[in-house]
Amino acid sequence: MGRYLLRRLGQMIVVLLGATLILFACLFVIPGDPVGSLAGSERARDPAVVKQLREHYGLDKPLAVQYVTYIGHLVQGDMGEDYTQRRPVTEILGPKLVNTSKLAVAAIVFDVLIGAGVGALAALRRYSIWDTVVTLVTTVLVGFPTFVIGMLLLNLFAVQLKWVPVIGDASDPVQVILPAITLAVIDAALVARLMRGTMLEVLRADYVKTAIAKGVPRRQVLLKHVLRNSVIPVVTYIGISFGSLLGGAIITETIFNWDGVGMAMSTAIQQQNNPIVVGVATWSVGIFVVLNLVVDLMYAMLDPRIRLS
Amino acid sequence: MAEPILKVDGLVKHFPLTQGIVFKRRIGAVQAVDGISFELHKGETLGIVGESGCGKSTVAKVLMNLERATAGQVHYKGQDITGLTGKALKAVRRNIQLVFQDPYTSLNPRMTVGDIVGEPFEIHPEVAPKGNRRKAVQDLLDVVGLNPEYINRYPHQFSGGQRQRIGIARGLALKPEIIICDEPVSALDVSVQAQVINLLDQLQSEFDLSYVFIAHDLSIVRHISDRVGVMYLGKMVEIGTEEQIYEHPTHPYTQALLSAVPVPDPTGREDRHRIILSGELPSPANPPSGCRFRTRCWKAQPRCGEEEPLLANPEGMAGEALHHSACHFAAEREHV
Amino acid sequence: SSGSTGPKPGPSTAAKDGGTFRLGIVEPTAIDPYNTQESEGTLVTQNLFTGLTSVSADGKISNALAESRTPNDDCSQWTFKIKGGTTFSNGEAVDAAAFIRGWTRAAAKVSASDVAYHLGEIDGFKELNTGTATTFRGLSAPDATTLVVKMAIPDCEFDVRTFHTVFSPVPTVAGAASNKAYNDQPIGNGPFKMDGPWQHNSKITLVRNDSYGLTKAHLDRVEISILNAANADQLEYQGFQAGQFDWARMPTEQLTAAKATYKAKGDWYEWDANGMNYLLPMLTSGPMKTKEAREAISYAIDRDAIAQGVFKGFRTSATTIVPPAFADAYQKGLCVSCVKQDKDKAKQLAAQAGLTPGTKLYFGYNTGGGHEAWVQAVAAQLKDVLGLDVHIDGIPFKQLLDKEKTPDATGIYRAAWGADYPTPGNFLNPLLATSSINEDPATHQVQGDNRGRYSNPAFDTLLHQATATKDLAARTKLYQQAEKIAIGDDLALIPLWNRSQQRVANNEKWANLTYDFNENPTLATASQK
Amino acid sequence: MTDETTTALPRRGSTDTSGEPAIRVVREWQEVWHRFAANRLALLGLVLVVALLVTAAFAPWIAPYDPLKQDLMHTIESPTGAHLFGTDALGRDQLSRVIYGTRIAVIVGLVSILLTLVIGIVLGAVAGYFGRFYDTVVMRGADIFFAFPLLIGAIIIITVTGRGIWPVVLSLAVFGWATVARLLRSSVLSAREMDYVHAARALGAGHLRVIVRHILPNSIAPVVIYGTFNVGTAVVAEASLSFLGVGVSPEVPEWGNMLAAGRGFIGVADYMWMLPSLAVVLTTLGFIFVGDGVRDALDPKLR
Amino acid sequence: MSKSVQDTPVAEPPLLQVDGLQVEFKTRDGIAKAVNGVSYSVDAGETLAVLGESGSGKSVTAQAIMGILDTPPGRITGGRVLYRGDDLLTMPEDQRRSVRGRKIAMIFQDALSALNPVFSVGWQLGEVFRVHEGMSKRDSLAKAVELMDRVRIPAARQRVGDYPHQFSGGMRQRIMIAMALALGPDLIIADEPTTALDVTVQAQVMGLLAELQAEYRMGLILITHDLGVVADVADKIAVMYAGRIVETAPVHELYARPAHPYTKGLLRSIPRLDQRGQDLYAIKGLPPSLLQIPAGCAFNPRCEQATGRCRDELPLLQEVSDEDGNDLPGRHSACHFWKETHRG
Ligand SMILES: Nc1ncnc2c1ncn2[C@@H]1O[C@H](COP(=O)(O)OP(=O)(O)OP(=O)(O)O)[C@@H](O)[C@H]1O
Ligand SMILES: Nc1ncnc2c1ncn2[C@@H]1O[C@H](COP(=O)(O)OP(=O)(O)OP(=O)(O)O)[C@@H](O)[C@H]1O
Ligand SMILES: [Mg+2]
Ligand SMILES: [Mg+2]
Repeated sequence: MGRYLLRRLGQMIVVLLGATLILFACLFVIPGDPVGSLAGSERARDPAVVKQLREHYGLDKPLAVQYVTYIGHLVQGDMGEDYTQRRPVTEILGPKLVNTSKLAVAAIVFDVLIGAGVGALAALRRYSIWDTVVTLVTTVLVGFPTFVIGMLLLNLFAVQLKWVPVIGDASDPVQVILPAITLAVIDAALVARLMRGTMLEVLRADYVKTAIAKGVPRRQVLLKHVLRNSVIPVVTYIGISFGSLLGGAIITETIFNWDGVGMAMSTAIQQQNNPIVVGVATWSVGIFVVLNLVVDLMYAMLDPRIRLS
Repeated sequence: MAEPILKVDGLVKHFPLTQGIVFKRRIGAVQAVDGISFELHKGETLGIVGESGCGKSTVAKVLMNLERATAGQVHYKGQDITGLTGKALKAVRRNIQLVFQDPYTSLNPRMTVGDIVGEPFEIHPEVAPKGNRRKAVQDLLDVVGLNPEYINRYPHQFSGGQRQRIGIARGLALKPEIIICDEPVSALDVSVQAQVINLLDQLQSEFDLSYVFIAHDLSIVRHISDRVGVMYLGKMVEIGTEEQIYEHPTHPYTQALLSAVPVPDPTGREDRHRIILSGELPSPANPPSGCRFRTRCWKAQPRCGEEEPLLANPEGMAGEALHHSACHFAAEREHV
Repeated sequence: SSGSTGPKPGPSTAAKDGGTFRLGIVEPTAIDPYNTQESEGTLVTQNLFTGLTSVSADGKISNALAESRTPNDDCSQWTFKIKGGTTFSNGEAVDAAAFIRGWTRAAAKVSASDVAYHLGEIDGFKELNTGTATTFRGLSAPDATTLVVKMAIPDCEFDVRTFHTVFSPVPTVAGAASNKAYNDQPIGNGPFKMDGPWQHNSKITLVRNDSYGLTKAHLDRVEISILNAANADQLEYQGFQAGQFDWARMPTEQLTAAKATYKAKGDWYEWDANGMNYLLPMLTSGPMKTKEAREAISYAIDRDAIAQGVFKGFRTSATTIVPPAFADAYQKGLCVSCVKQDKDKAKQLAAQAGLTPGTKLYFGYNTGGGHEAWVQAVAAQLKDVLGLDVHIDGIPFKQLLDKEKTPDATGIYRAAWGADYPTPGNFLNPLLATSSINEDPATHQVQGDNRGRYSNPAFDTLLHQATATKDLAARTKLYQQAEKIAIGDDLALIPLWNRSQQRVANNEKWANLTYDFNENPTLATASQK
Repeated sequence: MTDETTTALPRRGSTDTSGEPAIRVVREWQEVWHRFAANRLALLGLVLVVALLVTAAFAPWIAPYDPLKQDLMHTIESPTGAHLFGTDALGRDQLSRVIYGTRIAVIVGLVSILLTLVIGIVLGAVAGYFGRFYDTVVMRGADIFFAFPLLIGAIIIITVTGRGIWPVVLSLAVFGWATVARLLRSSVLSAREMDYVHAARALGAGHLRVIVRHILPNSIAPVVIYGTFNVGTAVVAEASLSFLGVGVSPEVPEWGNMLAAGRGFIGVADYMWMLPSLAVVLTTLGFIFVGDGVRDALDPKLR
Repeated sequence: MSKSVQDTPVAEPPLLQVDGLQVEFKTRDGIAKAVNGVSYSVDAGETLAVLGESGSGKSVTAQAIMGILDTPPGRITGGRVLYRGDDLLTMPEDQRRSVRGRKIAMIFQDALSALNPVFSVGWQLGEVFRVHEGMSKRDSLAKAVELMDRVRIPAARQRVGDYPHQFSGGMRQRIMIAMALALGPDLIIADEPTTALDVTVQAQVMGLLAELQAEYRMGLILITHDLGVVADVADKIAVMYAGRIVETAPVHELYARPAHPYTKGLLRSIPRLDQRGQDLYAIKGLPPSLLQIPAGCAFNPRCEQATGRCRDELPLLQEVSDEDGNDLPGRHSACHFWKETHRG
């Protein structure tokens, strides 16, 4: 097992290198000089300043050298300095990462609780009014883009009802609710449908009959026998939905003024603030790979038939 | 005697035994099959009987190359097939077929019976030309006693016995030279069972097929087999002709087995002489030293724990009944 | 709706001290004067620092810390008398040395300041900026309250520049511009001081500087929330509606509704600010090479229809490059083709210019600025009237600028300019002077702000004359003549609309509150009701 | 006696091709259609999808106005008889734009999902079935793509390629396949251990056959759900790209564009975003119902 | 160990009585009538063996009794299932649940799919105790080991944490048996409990069942194809064909003198150890399609004695009497010509 973990960690490094390399290559292809003009202003930068910044950031060197330098620094925990505020990337991204994690964790909790719960309900009451309602609501929700949902929620709860402030404070746990719901809605809807689908299959399995025949109460049959077997695809999905979470976070964070990495990433791309782009990507690959390692371990825990090797 | 069509040599299959949920540690191996050798000749049926869990299905799977052997070889017509892959393996599989033990999981739930039974023809199109396939499938269903009208049904719409027959039909489709039947009739009622057995017999005499016939039902095994092998805990403990095994068993386990056969006649059931085996059932992960049967054997001596009896002709026996038996104290029992 | 509405600052009613003023801005690049650049940063820096001069919302310059500002005859040297006895909030004296310190710090090479070029006319800037010197040769302080500035390029309106925050004095604790601790919590001499360091992307809090040397502020605190740039206006307005902010911009879509709600309450501000929106034609290659072509484009655009239909009356058509807010220099109707759409004239000029129907015209604009609607309207009009094959291309700002700079750029680009300080020269010079092309000899990329590569010696000469003219009226005249050449005759830039601004403010709570030259609320004068 | 028990054996090399077999063989697709058609919701979904396709094909004949025709005198007008869905900020007819929007929706929704599914299914099946090395390579590759959230990846791609429909489709596929692959892989992992898979292999079936006939049908359900569900989300993702300013060019009549343009009007002119949302919702609903129907129809146990 | 039917006091209702049970399945091709009025009963301590063609409805009947039919597509369209006189089919779910597992337990035909793949066998065995006796996890696990020992699973203590897929078919079956035995129920329905077992283990298991039966006066419904086992352990036998009971009889009598042609055919098909060389006897023809059960006697197309009457008239289960006209207790046959069959 230790060997398995070690191998996965080794692979994680490869993935990290791969992702950052791809990113570097992409950024290289984007036309324009990243420090050539001021961010967000019509004014040109003084050529002397540009030259100085290019040297400072090593942009005068070939891409390969830049990449190797970056990796070299990365190993030491240094992700470079950003182009606009000229502050260390780790310092800029650190608090944002914390904020986004809060959002993501809350969203995943919603995904699981609401998504799986509602999906299970639909499966148990197949073809009932519940099932129809769930199907309708989940599809309708998916039809609405995140930003519409977010803005409606914000409009209702912050502007109209004034239950929460418009400009939130990421350290207040109550204020994570709205953005988290916004972020979770689509995934929760998908989880609900996934759950419904697998659960319908599991419900017909013979071992469910065995449990009933044993006299296990219905609730327990569902909670133990059915759930455990239905939850495997859901776990998979939660693991992979991390990507869409981060993507959705861009929009959610924009709407709720949540100071997280999604927002930072999208602005950074627009501003060609490459150190931030690469920084976020590196973090997100890292987190993702770890997360999926956890998911794979959970698989093995949930389904003993799956052998990790 | 001619060259055997199938020759199994020192076959070993160990499954790693792991512990723990997340961090699985290998704590040993299930010695499912531990050094088995036998031969199968053309037109012959070799019955294999033995305790449940003794490795019969594993032998079948290894023979089919569905599980890789840990050690040992399987020669088909002189060719070692244990390491084959790709085309060569496909060619061999065309001639060796397996009827699975479990009729529930061995049928694809999303294929109709017609598709399941017809699949062999699709894989080996040379066996039945395209236009003939449907008919061939119907004939096969008919042969195994299934209503050909069921061709469009799905496996879950059948009873266990009916499913087992679907599996047999699939195994027969290619009319292979060797069919390995892993308990093909265990779920059938006797009448259907009789049909299937008759069918197997008939196919054999017609096409000179060879069978490896794994079953628990000793009467059926006797009926169909030319030779019978008795397995115990991953080992072959006795092998001989049907006559030799049933009439002159020399291994205590075989004797116990035969004594336990239920007789389909309720008269006098209260006073049957059964050898009831006592003692702890050993685990294949940690088999007893020496003779594996010694923990439950009434003849066991200290020697049995020290020296593993080899499968050979017992000393001091001769004549018609002489056959291989892996017991230090092999002897016929008076009672049977 | 040109001109401006909203409560005027007026003679202050007995102002009450106290209160916390709250508003939202986007994350500034810097709040330390050495690199403060955009309106948001300026809001903070200007309340933390007080320089030599100040400028009113309508562009009138007046003394702040300066008691007098005097050029010599050829404007090659300026002498500023500084008000004595004022201090930084840490007690350090604000003297001439403090100014020299601040200017030197900004101009030094290590700072790599984006705004240091404002100091570029001062003697010794080059050396300092390229690192060959460590002191600012052109600056001297004969005594504590006198600052003498020797110019490398004589400039008779240099004093106007000193309004820019880069000309702020700094205390000794500031150190070099790499002093990050100071950068995040500058110690200044303004009406407010920092309450704790800048919480990036989250918050900046100011408190009243009770040791302020000029008229003290009334507000106790100013809480500035930092908002996401992508939808800051939306957030500001929602925050305002929810009572969380006292001052806000709003998204264009909501203007009509907002005006209807807040104008009656007296909470509505609307004015034409010191900026201009225009189309930047690429003059050296492509379809926009000829003046006729540019005029054809200009005639083809129905500015009024767009102002009404798309902007719902919240923009006014422009006919100049120097905005109407510069009342003295403003020459309404200068761009004849801008006044009214004239399809026939447009077609005729297009024919002359060889701008035949089907000609491809690239039209670049930046995303994220809400420009999609009017850009499409303009494109549609160009298609309708001239039959041009307009390719509108929305790309990130940075890419847009980079595209404009390349030697093979053609077509038209959406552009805008805002004033740093109130002089027409602040428009004409950077945007149109030949020296502002500043082509990189290696890559032939434009390095200045004249990305259309307009170059007209007559125009350049007039600008030179203007900066060398001490008399304001005469100077203004020269600027007007220059603008007449560049816009009236050559149409080097195609004016679209004036920079109109709208704000809402909570005037139920605040008095003496209005907007300043940089479009920010006047925090220094505002007081509780 | 015993003769009666035996039936004619299929003879090897039998050449009897005469006559129709007595029993009709129901083709698999007929089967599936039969079951599909019995599902009312699925039919409703099909109607929606067909309506979408028809609208897309015949948009010029259905739309009352030119979707690009601006009328600056009548901008942001609420729905009226003349403009059933009102007009947008440039006075264009919203209804016509929604109708023309079906075209892009079909391309973005269907093509991107098809691409996603093709790439994802192939790689997922390979990873799950062959395991070991292939699994590692595919899954780590997937990880690389996962690591870029769709929107961010799309922004990067589009920044490189320029805006347009195909870059959007491409990015949706490039950053979507990994999800499908992983989803499929996990169900393949359990399906490949089933006895019927062993049985097929024992028959000599090649890997392709085992995967296509035995493993995929039994493991594809989650992918089908995901796929149909994501036709809608693809359209919505397009809208998000427009929101972030990297979608298709704003004059293109496209739902995402309309949503992005309409979002500022929340609370002011709600029809601006509600109508395109409705279009997205109906499309999503259509595909989901069809997907569910197909899934159920493919599963013989659920009728 | 065996008890004759007469021993049961008449006043007490039978342990389990199935009365005219009808089950049908909706299929695409129509309604499949899997069970068409099955009636049988078991008393405490008694073993009823249910024989019959594969697909004749034995398992479906059992599932209907346990209340674990797939509904839909299955549907119970008639009949009663009386447990000690109470109808299980109309009983409230809660009450019925307390009967399941505790009073009536079932051993499933297919052990692999009947065991939950994601829980260890120990957990699944222990669940019975946790659910019905409120036992702690630890205690229930100890009980599980005990049970596994009892059904002779080697190294039970080590394997209690293993998962179903790690066991051989026979071992799984024994685990199912252990699960059913767990609480010492009044009645066990064993659906082919020993098909996967070798004869020695089978003998042990059947011995175990018999032991428990004697100890707790447990009723047993044994569904099996193994006429040997039936001969060994059954008290009485019900033979099913096409969803109906075609014959019932005490064990000795059935083997000696079957009263239905199907039973007769079945008995003739039994291979015997002493029989070699010739083909086995098999009933000709195919089992009927449940969608179209032949009119009259369902067995008539395959029956050697069938006459026109058999095609027209459905034979009802009737009492069988001997040559002297004495009713044979517990003997019934659903053949118009039972007399000929029985006596001929
Ligand atoms: N995949 C596996 N992993 C671990 N152990 C296994 C595996 N498959 C089989 N075994 C073990 O190998 C031994 C032999 O199993 P096998 O299925 O061959 O028995 P069998 O003789 O066919 O028994 P039965 O008659 O019950 O079918 C058993 O102890 C079983 O637990
Ligand atoms: N879900 C279903 N849909 C349609 N028909 C079904 C279904 N389940 C069972 N049947 C049919 O009901 C009949 C009775 O099945 P059952 O499982 O009771 O047979 P059985 O007597 O137990 O046979 P075996 O001895 O082979 O197990 C069979 O013909 C089967 O095809
Ligand atoms: Mg087996
Ligand atoms: Mg059954």
